[in-house]
Amino acid sequence: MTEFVIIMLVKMFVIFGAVMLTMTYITLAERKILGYMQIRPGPNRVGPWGLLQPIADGIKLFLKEDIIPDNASKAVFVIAPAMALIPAVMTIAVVPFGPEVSILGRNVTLFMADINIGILYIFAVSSIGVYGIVLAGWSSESKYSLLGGLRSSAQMISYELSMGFAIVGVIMMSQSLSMVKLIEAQKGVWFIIPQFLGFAIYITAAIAELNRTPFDLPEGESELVSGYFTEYSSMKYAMFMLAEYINIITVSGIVTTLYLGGWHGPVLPPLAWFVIKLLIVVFFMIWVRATLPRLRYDQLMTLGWKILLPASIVNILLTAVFMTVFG
Amino acid sequence: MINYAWLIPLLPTIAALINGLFGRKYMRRHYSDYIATGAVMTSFLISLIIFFEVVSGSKLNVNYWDWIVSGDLHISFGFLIDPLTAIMLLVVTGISSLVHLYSIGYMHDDDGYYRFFTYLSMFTVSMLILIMGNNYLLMFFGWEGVGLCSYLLIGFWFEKKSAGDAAKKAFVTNRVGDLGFVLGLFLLVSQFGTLDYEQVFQLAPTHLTTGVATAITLLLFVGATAKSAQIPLYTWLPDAMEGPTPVSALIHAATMVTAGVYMVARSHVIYSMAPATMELIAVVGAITALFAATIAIAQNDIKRIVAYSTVSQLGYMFMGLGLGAYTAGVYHLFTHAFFKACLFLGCGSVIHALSGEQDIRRMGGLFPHIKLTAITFLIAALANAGIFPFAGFFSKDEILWAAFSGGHYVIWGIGAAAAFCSAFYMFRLYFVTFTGESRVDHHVAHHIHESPSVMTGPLVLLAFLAATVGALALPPGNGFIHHFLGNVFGAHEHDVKGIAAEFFHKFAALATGEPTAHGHLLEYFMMLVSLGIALSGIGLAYLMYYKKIEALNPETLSERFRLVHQTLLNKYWVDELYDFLFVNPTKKAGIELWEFDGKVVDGAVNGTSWIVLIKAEITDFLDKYVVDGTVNGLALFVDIKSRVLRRMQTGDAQNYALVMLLGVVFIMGVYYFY
Amino acid sequence: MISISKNFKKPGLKMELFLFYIFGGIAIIASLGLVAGKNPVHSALFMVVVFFVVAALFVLLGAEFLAAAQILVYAGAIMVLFLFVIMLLRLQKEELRNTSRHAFQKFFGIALSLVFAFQVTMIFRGSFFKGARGNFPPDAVKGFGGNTEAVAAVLFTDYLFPFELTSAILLMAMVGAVVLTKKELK
Amino acid sequence: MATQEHYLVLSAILFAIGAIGVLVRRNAIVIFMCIELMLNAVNISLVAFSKQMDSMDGQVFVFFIMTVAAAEAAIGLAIMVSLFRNKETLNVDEINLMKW
Repeated sequence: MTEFVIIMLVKMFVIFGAVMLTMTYITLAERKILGYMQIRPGPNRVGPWGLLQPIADGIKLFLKEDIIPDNASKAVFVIAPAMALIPAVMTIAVVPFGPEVSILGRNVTLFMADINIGILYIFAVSSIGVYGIVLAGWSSESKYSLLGGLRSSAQMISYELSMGFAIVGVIMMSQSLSMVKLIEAQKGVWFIIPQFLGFAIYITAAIAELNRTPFDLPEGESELVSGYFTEYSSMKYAMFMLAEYINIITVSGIVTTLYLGGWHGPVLPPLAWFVIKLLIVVFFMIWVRATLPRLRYDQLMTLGWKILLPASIVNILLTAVFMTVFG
Repeated sequence: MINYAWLIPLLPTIAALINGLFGRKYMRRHYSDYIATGAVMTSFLISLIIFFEVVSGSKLNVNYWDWIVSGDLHISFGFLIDPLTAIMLLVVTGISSLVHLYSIGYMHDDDGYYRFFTYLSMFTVSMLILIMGNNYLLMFFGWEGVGLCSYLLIGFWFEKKSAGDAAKKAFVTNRVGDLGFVLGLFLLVSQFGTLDYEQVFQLAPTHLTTGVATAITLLLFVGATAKSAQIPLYTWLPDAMEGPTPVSALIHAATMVTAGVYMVARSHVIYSMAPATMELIAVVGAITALFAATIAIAQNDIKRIVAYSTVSQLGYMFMGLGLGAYTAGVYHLFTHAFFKACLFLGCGSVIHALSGEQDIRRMGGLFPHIKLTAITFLIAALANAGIFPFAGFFSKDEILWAAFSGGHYVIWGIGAAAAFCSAFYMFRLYFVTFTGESRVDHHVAHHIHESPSVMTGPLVLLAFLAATVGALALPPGNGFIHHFLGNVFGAHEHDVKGIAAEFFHKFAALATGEPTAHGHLLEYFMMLVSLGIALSGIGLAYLMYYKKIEALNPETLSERFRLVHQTLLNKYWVDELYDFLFVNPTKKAGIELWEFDGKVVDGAVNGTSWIVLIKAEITDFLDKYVVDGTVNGLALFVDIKSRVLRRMQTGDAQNYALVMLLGVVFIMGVYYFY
Repeated sequence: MISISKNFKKPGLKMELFLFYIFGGIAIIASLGLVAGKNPVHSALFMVVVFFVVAALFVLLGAEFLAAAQILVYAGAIMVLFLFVIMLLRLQKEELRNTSRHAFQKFFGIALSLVFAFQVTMIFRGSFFKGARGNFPPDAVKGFGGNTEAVAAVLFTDYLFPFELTSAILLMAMVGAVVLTKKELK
Repeated sequence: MATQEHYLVLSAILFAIGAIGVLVRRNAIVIFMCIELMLNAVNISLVAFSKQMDSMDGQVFVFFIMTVAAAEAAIGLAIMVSLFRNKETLNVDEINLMKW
């Protein structure tokens, strides 16, 4: 019992620490990659190649004045960033970074928990993420924030549907809701091949859920300033940023698990494979941000309801048909 | 392929749906014929393949779904394909394809083009269901379907009053027959609890008494007399010639009218158990054959002659069935379908050539103008007359032989007389129409033209078949057709053959003094006899209408035998008789009822109303002061009370919810303490 | 928390009771907050807390699937919808006009509800419900592969028709909502 | 160990609190939320019964209740939106049309 608790605590710290570190450097990576894609150097003043930039940013945000608007609904205003961050972190608990390995003579699983309804858990938790944004938007008592919050909640509700339906195909093929079983089911062929449509839908919807370009209307600078976190500053602002980048990692981890075969791969150890795949997905998202322009709001809704949702239903039907015919 | 039999009715159904739903608005004029004809022809090809499969021994009896389930009665939608159905399939889809094809030319300029093809396809579907169904209710379904479609098609030119009347006549007459058919079906259900052919026929020998079998068969036969135009319900068929000619060829020669024959043949198991009915069928058939043939002699409308000829030939078929010679009857149906369709289509071609003229007195000398039509017509006429080696000869002869060998000399005699008449009227028609000098109206005369090849093609094909399908019955009594249909009728026909054989032995022993002599000898002899009869009929017609021998001048003959001629010309006044017996009494009864209604009933009603009026005055008084007083008093009470109680209606939903909760608490309290 | 991997021991029985009191207490406090809160948004937030706690109780009762569904449906969808509408309509604190009817309503509402709760408690006390056991003792559920599979086994067999009906209900609700909120097109 | 009764009593309490809300509050949306609370209370007791009886039926019922609640929320909120458009308020005192 004690041993178990210790192992869990260690794992918790290791994974949390690793995720935080990765996240900070993803911010740097994003700025660098965007820079190179736009033919400019990106941050390069703090440390060699700007490597210390994220730390400098952190310090800056930490030391800034924390402003709470007068009219704001204070309690909610304070809770909101936390409510954005918590689900993001919670989801990591079920992301399987690697199979069971032996460390110091003990068998340790490289994930926090293999819940037998892992996918449902992810859904449940990620559906809460919207609260932080909605509440932030509402409690700021600012029209930009409110509009941003409204837009964001509408957008997230819309895209959650197609995201959920897209995964149904994977669930059907793996016959399980557990993340580990899901990865085991991909031993032969990664689901990205039979479930390509589902993959495309999932990653599109996931980017929309993350409010990233080209779906970053809730924080569309040219119209809504910063959207729902216009009024936020200092660490509260930082928490939104944290939430966003942790979410990127989480989503990448889930994509890796659901579609890219998780830790499967030749030669390299499983953990390495998982991290490589995860980073590739992260790179893909940054790449998308550098490439695609922002959608108009009606286009966003059209894409969500009239294209992705029907497509995901078609995906389910096709999967069912293929499984009946070939399975 | 036989497992895909459901395609056969499905394709025309689809065609009918497409044409019916979209034909008018959405399709270019001549798409409807491609669709309909294509569908039916495909069905024909499938039927042909299935026919050969059936020849090689396949059989299909399959239930697709439960159609009607009511208590213990289960009726499925299913198809049965055996040799009888297979041969009917060939006839129906084959003739239907040719008629579709022919109609492309014949109906070319008609406004209801798409409508016509819709009806034709619908008819084909109904007929296919009639013959393919594996139970009586499906047969009845098809039976009613063809009835409806024939009504629609006879009345196709409904703007013409005579066409509408003819359609109604056909419809009403058929309803009379349907009543019998339905009653027969009820009787079947009550006896067997099922309408499935296989079960019925399996149970029949053990479960039916002769009396019930007779009742069932008679009731079913009533249906057949109407559908197949037998005495006494034949009068609708000649009138039905108001419809377009292809319709006559399809419905009134080849398919629908043979439904009755098919029905009797299909039910032969039950019929064989009811000798009285069989006797009646044979007699009715024979009388119809002669009766219609004599009428045909005196008619002048080209289509009516052929129509009466049809009635007569149908009489032959029933004669055959009634004698137990099912194979012969069905075989005659088969051959008749070809030559009669050919005749009708030929008539259509003639009418087409003469821009709508139908009276043979205004024809004549048409041979040079429309050679192809004339030749095909001649071949079909020879077949109808029963001349060797054309198809009609074999089938008709087989029926006559069945009558003769069965010892039914009177029936044979009637049949032979009818055969003579057939030959005579056919060739009267031929000679008057195609030979001699032209009596054609001069407006029409200069644009007499042969029909387009889309019309003559079917004619040629049908004429060819009319000339050759007789070969199926060679050698007599032992040909392909006998073996083929023998699979179906086998056991039941044996009885008849047994009698025939017995009779023959006696006869042969008498005639030759040699008891072992073979039956065929006599049969060949009888063939010669009937051939002679037919030839003499042709000869008479030849002398009267081609050579125009003075002694046999039709005019003077009709003058001399005025009564006979008038009788025949007026079709024995049967229509008038029916008018007198049924139609007029009904009308008269209607008028009398109306008068009765006016005087007695209305008087009673008015008297009653007067009484009511007085009573009402009294009631009014009571009402005003006693009843109203009470009511108003009550209302006042309620009004006062409600002024108090309406305070409870706050309009506040929460208040209501509170009361609801109060109720819940109360009930739970009661529940808990007791 | 949710049937964690194999080397995790089943929480002790005491532990469950402890957790029950914690969650139950939070549920009662949050629902009181929901009823008493003056600001609809605060009420909504308390509602969310209640939903979470109820989900936790479901887990304690071994209904993991329902716990996930509870969060997914109630917290993730329904309450977001509520918040969305509250924000959309800019609802603020409700103005209270203390009329006599309100006082009446308030007094009897609270009193009756408390009586009701008391009654239910009294009825539930003791071994009141001892019917026949069903087909899903814990072992059988484990045999199915877990709670989700067990629910599915019942839902897609015995309750298939109602299950299909719910899709119709949802569709109707969707259409109805669109029709109700759509502005008249001119 | 938390027994059946614990859950049932909790359920009763939550239900009563929800009922109080329905009866006392004036804001239609809050009333609506209280109704959801009552549904949840019932759900708890259903799941508790389900466990007690070793049966899945209770959980299936809860599943259906959730579906219906979702439908109900969609319709109810739609009604409120259109109500608000017409009356500019969601105070039930001002929506008392159901009287004489």
